Amino acid sequence: MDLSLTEAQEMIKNTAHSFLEQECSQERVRELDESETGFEPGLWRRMVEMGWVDMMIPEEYGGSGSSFTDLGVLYEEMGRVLLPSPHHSTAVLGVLTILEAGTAEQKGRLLPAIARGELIIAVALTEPNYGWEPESVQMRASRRDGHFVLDGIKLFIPDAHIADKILCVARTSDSDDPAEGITLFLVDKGSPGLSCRTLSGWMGTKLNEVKFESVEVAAENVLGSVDKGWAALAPVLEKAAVVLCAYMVGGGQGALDHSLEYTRTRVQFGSPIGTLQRVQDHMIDCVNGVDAARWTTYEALWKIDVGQPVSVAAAVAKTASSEGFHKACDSAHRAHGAIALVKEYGLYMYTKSARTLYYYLGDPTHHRRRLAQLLGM
Amino acid sequence: MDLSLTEAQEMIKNTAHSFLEQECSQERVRELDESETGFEPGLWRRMVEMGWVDMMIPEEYGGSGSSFTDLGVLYEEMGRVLLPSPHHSTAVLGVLTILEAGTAEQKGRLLPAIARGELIIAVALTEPNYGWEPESVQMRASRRDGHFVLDGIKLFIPDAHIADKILCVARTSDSDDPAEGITLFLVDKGSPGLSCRTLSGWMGTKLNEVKFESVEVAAENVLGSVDKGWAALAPVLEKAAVVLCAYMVGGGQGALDHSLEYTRTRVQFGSPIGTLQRVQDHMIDCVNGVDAARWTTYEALWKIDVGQPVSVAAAVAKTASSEGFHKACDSAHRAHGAIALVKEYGLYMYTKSARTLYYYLGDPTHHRRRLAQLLGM
Amino acid sequence: MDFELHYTGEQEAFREEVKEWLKVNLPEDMEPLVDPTNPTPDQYKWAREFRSKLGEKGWRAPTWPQEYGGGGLSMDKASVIDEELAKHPIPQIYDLGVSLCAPAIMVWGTEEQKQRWLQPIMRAEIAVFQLFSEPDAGSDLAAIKTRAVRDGDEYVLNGQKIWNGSKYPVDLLYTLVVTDPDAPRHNNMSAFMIDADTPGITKVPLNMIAHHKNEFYFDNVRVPAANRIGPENEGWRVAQSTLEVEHGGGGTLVSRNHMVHKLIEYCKNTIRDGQPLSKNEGIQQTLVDLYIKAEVGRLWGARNYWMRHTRQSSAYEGPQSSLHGKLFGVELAKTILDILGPYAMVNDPTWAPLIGEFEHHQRYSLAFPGGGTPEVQKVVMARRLGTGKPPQRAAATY
Amino acid sequence: MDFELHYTGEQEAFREEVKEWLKVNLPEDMEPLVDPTNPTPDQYKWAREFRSKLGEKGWRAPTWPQEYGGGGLSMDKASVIDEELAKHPIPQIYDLGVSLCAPAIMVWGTEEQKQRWLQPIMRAEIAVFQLFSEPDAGSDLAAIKTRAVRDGDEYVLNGQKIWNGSKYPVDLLYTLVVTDPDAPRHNNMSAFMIDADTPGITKVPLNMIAHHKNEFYFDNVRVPAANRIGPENEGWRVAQSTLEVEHGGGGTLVSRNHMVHKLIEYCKNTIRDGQPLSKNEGIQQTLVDLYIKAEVGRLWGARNYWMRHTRQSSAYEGPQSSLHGKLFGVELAKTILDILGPYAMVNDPTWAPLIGEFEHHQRYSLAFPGGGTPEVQKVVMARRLGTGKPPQRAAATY
Repeated sequence: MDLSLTEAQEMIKNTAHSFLEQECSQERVRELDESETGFEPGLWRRMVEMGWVDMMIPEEYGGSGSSFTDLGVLYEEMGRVLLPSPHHSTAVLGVLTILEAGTAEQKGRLLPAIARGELIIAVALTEPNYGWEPESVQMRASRRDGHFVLDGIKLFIPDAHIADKILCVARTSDSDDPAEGITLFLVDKGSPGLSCRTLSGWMGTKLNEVKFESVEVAAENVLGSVDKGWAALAPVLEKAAVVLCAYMVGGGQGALDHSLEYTRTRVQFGSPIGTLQRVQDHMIDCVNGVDAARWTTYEALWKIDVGQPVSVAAAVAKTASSEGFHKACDSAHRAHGAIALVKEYGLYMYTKSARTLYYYLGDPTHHRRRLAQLLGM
Repeated sequence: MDLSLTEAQEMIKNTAHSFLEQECSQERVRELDESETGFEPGLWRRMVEMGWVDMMIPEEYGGSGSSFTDLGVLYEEMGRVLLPSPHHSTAVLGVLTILEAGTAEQKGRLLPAIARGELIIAVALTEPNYGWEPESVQMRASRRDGHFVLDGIKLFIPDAHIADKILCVARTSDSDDPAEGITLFLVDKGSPGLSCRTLSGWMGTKLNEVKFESVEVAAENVLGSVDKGWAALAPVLEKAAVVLCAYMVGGGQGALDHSLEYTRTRVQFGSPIGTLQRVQDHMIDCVNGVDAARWTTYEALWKIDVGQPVSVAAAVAKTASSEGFHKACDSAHRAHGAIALVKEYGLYMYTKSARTLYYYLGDPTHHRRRLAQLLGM
Repeated sequence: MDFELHYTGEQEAFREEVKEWLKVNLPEDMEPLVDPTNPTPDQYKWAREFRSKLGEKGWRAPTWPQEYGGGGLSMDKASVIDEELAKHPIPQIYDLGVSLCAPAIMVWGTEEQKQRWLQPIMRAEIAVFQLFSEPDAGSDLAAIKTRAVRDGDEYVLNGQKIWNGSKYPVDLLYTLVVTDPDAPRHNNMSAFMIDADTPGITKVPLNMIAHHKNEFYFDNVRVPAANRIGPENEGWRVAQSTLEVEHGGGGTLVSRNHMVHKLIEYCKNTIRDGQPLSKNEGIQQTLVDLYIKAEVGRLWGARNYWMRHTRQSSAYEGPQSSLHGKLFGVELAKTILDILGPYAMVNDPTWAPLIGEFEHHQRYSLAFPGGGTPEVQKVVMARRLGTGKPPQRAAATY
Repeated sequence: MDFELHYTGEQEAFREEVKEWLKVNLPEDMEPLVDPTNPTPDQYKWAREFRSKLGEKGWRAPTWPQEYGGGGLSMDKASVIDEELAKHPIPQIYDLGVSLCAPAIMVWGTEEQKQRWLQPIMRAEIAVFQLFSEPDAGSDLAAIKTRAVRDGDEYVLNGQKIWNGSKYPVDLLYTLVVTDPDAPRHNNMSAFMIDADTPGITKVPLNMIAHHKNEFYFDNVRVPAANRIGPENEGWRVAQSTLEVEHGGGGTLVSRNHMVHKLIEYCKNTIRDGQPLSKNEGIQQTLVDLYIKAEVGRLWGARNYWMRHTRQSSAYEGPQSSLHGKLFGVELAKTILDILGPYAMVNDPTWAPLIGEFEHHQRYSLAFPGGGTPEVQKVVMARRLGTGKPPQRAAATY
């Protein structure tokens, strides 16, 4: 038993921390949030150079083949400053799916491109009937003349607006088992009939509507076996969710750090407000939310790394992280008062990120339902 | 609009208050709780003399025909000191059922006896498959030679151990509609084959197991029409629940009064503990619980009195009262610390009463389910 | 007890009059608004005119004396007006004149001041902002530092206020300032009504997530002594007459929680997994729980309304209502997020449920609008309950 | 990171040794207990003998030095013992010797004191109660008044303690008393180990709802100065070494929340409305929520265990665990009531689920057992987090 980070992980953490302190100030994150795409190619390039984008890619394909805990350590730092990037879509969801389902040719072609920062992937799974169960995948892909034709709408898709390719999850045949008959397509963003529109709202990440109107996809762009896509995707979703949790741990920690500082410096009634029990209780709720997320997440990361079954731990971690990050931000607001509503103060960025990631890759109700199954209820 | 009590109600309140202060001290209530039956005939006699037992009985049958709000005012005072008595079973559930379902002969025979304090009734509805829906009534009563034979177990029945008659709800025929085929029987406690055993546990009221082993009941002791008992009972349960809520309002107020006094007199860190924000917050939770119960209850009582539909208001009131009384007691414990666990201090009597009445006549889940139906969900 | 207002034939006739008047003065196709307190410029323009008309009728303060611009009507007729107005999605103009400022003038103002300000306020000729908070005086309002120095018949003001008003123009600033810096807390400040166009006043808008607020800077602003409300250095008590109302002491009879009812309707009408959301046992229990809490809020509001209008002495009831509303707001936001997922966060014209009201509620609930943070309500409530000390009574208001 | 203890072949061989020993020393048909901390007289008698045998092996404090009665074993072997013991429903004797008293002696005691007390404590020759609280010093422990006046080589004690021990006998009283009434708070008290049969001590049982506690009265009780732990007037710091452990700082690896797992099993196996309770969507979500909270509690306990055993400097982690456990206890009690209704409250042999454990939990959870109220945990936690002030570190312990 050893709950400390390795030396290498401490280095990842420290390097990420100083880099992000310098390159990813709160003002910059807010500027990006208010920009049209929320994406800065220069920053992405720097992330590639730091070796952050190829961590999940095995060495044979030009990556560093890092462990999930390594990646989690980085994600916590990214979350702390709310670094906006297509990293999770591309370098986690994208890479893991290609590794799980891709042919040798596909891996050899796609992974090095990702590692070099030349290929951004967005994963399009959810639809207007929002959900992360296979039942929710209803969009059709039909065979025609040796290729597939995709028709339908994918909704609330992060990074689709800046992606080069869309990894689209669609239904190719019907079956009593909703997990059967799903196929994964890697679709060029420029394909005729494919359009993308960024949605407006209060979101921590740009989310898009992606429309497929008779979009033709060549058979060679199927990832994995036709109709067997869910079996490849399910373990990827599980692991990617745990990585996302590490970002949420960092986000919660960011909100906590902000707030603790405020409770020490804000003076009312002649004392720092942190001496008031009600304010203290908000900070206690805040740290409890963060620590519930933190320890369930790191245990799940460790389970992935040592090859233990992770389904239960992943569902626990995503629930605890969704609830914990949300609670951390709501408690932070309670400790602050009106200043937390001022955009320049920056706290609201955490708040809307917590709300957006709350449901991304499955909300607590979804994961609790899954846990009930896994626990034999 | 007038949310004040009438002069007559103020008098009921004040009279009850002084009577109970004198006759129903905390020590006496605790003694009764620790006695075998929890019942004191002398106290019951005094309640009869005060005119408390005949309030729901119309004047023609020897009662005072008071309003539900009048009764609620009394019940709040009874709850404040946790007066133990078979009043609710007999003078509310019993009387209202007889009024709703009884023949003129039955009314003429039973109601005056109740008014004179000579007849105690216990209502036996719930069974091992505990619940307050008609589905939960599974015990059988079969016809044989012009009478009925009852077989089965009624469980968690208050006052059965001191009752003269058991108002037993049993199934006489099957139907797709679970509310059909239920019949009400008024069974002499001394009937051969009927046995009663008081259960052990942490309860605010003595609850009993009542066993029916081939208990014969004459047809004349059926209350209302055979198979149509639920239609008569359902509105009674609704109204009786609201009256019970008034007792719970009083109970919550009792716990609140206890605690507020403690926050003013208990000194720690050089000040009364009520100056600490955490203790204040427990008191705020406490009063919010009581006031949620109070105002939903009094509105429901008023609706009964003016003849408005009361189903929604009754379900709201019972939910708010179950939750409110429970919250009031838990908050009271939080404000106190270890002293609240000492029996002589007396607070625990409220705590266990809150837990017992929490589910009696339907717990919050039951009433929320019913509300969902009523609200067309 | 009687939980209903009963209307006589005469009052029902009056209701017809109100209805008729509204028919004439409201456009037929009023669009529902995401946030009635944040009108568009067009809506603002329309609303200004509409409320002037309402003011001319005396219907903005129906029970107030006519001589001060009120309607001189009974409480029952006032309710009729409230009920009828509540049926329409009328854009509101941020103006605390009638609700918060007038009661303080009524209790503390001289007859001359009542004559001067109450009419224009009631008639909606002017809009009033409240300038109490400062950057270093939020929950701790008594810590304000903005200074007023007497100079002949005038006071000279310097300092800064924050969290005030809206993005639309203002005429009168109901302002709390220090008049005796050497006096103890609570005995050192005075309340003023200040013309918003007095030289030296600068209004700077803040950039906020859910609503529009401003900072106000005072740079040697000269205010006539006749504009002081109440005695010098009694400003704290004047402010209490306002805060009492702001902390929920006013009560209301028309407080259906719209968001809860809209959520329930949405869940009844939205199919997920082959059935309406409201059929899911977990969601159903949650929705009913919200319904019950909304009922509790309604009843407490009615209680406060009744207590205020029958001049009952109140204690903790105002802040209790206010606290309930604020905490219920964030609880509701969380529930909406749980049930709707990403749909709770979009105001996209194609995909937003309702007209983006759920998304707006996510942000707006965090503002705990009206009368300070939940924590401030708790402070007042505990004081009134008498935890640790004998209970305090509520401040006088009108 | 590594969340598991790994056992070498030698350690697994040791596990077999422990199993074998338990097989010999435990009866075959151990009955589960409603409350392992409250044994019947027969169970008490058996448990006294059993723990003596355990003590002889050095297994009550496996990692402590053998010279003080510990087992001199590694942390891993200690875990093996913990794990194997946790598999059996062993009645426990209330005795704070090993858990709370020994760490203070280890940090603050003289070598002579260690020799004198640690062996008997570890070997279970004596039972220790902690006598800290007084009627007027609960959460505010620094307000104790029990007085010790030096008289030659002795101190003379007068005063009253409360909330101590159990209904079974005690040998040694770990007691906090005022030695300098004129000194400031926190610098005025000393800690003593007092023989329980010293003349002048009266033990009076309290009548409580869920567990057994006593009052202790001291009437001119003469205690040798050699029984003082730590310097005179340093008792507050001595007590902190104990309270740190009591507030959850010890951590644990075997903290499955039994009640949660029993509730889940009960709901899987109990049919209501034609299906297992656990199939109801609302109940299912609630049960899983409890499961997750239990997992969080387990992980925090493991974290604290690891921190303590690797001598990491800890901050708020101890009280965080403790607070979680206490609040989770009452939340669980409410959930049990919601799901089981009256079955949550009976211990009737015919009708009680399990063996009355749910009923017991309803009462016992209100006692917030171990280390004071949730509010006390919050006070410590906030201090350690550094809200308002720079964070404090945890006290030294062993």
